[in-house]
Amino acid sequence: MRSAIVDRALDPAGLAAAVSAPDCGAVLLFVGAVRETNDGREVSGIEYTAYRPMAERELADIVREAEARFAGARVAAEHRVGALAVGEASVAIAVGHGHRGAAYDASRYVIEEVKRRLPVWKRERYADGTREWVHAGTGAASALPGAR
Amino acid sequence: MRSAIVDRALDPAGLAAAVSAPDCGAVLLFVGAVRETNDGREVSGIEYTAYRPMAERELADIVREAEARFAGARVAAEHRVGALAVGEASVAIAVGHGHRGAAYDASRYVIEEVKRRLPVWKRERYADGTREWVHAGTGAASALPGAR
Amino acid sequence: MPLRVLLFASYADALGASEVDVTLPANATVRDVVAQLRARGGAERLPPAPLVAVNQRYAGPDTPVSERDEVAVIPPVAGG
Amino acid sequence: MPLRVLLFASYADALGASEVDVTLPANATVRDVVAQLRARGGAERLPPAPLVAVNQRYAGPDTPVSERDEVAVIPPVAGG
Repeated sequence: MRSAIVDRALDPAGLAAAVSAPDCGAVLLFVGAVRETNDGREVSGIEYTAYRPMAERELADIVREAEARFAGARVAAEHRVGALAVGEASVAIAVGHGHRGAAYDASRYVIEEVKRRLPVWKRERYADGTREWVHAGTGAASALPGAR
Repeated sequence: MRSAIVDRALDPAGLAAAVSAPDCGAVLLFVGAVRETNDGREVSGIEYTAYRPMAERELADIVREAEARFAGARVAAEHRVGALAVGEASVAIAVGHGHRGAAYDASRYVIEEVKRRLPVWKRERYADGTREWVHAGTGAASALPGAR
Repeated sequence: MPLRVLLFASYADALGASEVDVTLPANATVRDVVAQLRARGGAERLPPAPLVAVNQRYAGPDTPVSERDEVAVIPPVAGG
Repeated sequence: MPLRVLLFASYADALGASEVDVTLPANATVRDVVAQLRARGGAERLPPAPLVAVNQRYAGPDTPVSERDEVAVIPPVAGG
């Protein structure tokens, strides 16, 4: 397993190489990138911030959970923080597995858990010069991950 | 859309680039590669053959179907034929979409349809010098794709 | 009528050729092509109802075939 | 007892600081931390029960906190 919160450009190909192996029939690489529009507004960039030590531990936990749930999976994930331009990658998740079904399931597990509980926030900058924190859900406490 | 049956090394990064765009929040890349063992036997390589004109049309159909089923998806897929060594990529599928759910579903659709109906066959070479055609299923006609 | 039938992979091995010529009755169908093939040496290694493509599309047993059609018998596929 | 509470993103904007110091009773819990925060200016922009992490793990309202703990109030996350 490999995971990191980084403040440089992500290296999806390096992550994919890290999970490849001779017993590995399937490699799945997910890359999430900054979109040019959100809710109809033209986005010029996104600033990601994190509660970094917790985010690093949480991402490592998520990757370890995926490897435990999907036996044989090799998982590597990185999330970027800082100022990103449109088209730049914010998150990359690579999964290697002998069988494609487990590769898809493990990859999906990681991205859904990242969205649910990684303490990372983003502030969008718009073409009109304004900027705003983006809340994935409604912001209601009920939508948040429960205490463990 | 982009699809091809090729007899050279695949270019997964090129496929991923082909489906990326500023309105594209998620890019998913699936790469299938030759495994070193199958059913407990040590594999030294695989020779892929195809009914090539039909395989080219069928892969193009699958890619177009994925783009139609998952509106907004951009899909690119390549399947390699010829003699492949362990670890070499036999199939690569890239999907770009504004939303990750559709990207995963479209990618899965393409690989499952490739496995179900692409007229491609593989003969494994084993460490002991023998070689054998590999049938994904039982070889029973009932397991094959129905006429359309 | 005469028809050339394409064979691949394990089916080509079974019949010892990647193409075989068969002779069909008028108004023949895919079923007739399979029956002709099954009368040949080695055909016992084919399933009773192998998959067939006509003009590069999967075709059911009642699909008509003419001598202008490209007909292929398709072993269980194993791509990916 | 005194406790420094970490704030992030929109919550830091709401309270005008990325860290605030609160004073808690003995045997305090996460619930007490939230109550102290909600008494401050700008806290009307926090939800009634914001998510809290104690020592970098999500923690329920009954989780005990001591002055040696690292306590953070976590806005709705938006990673990925």
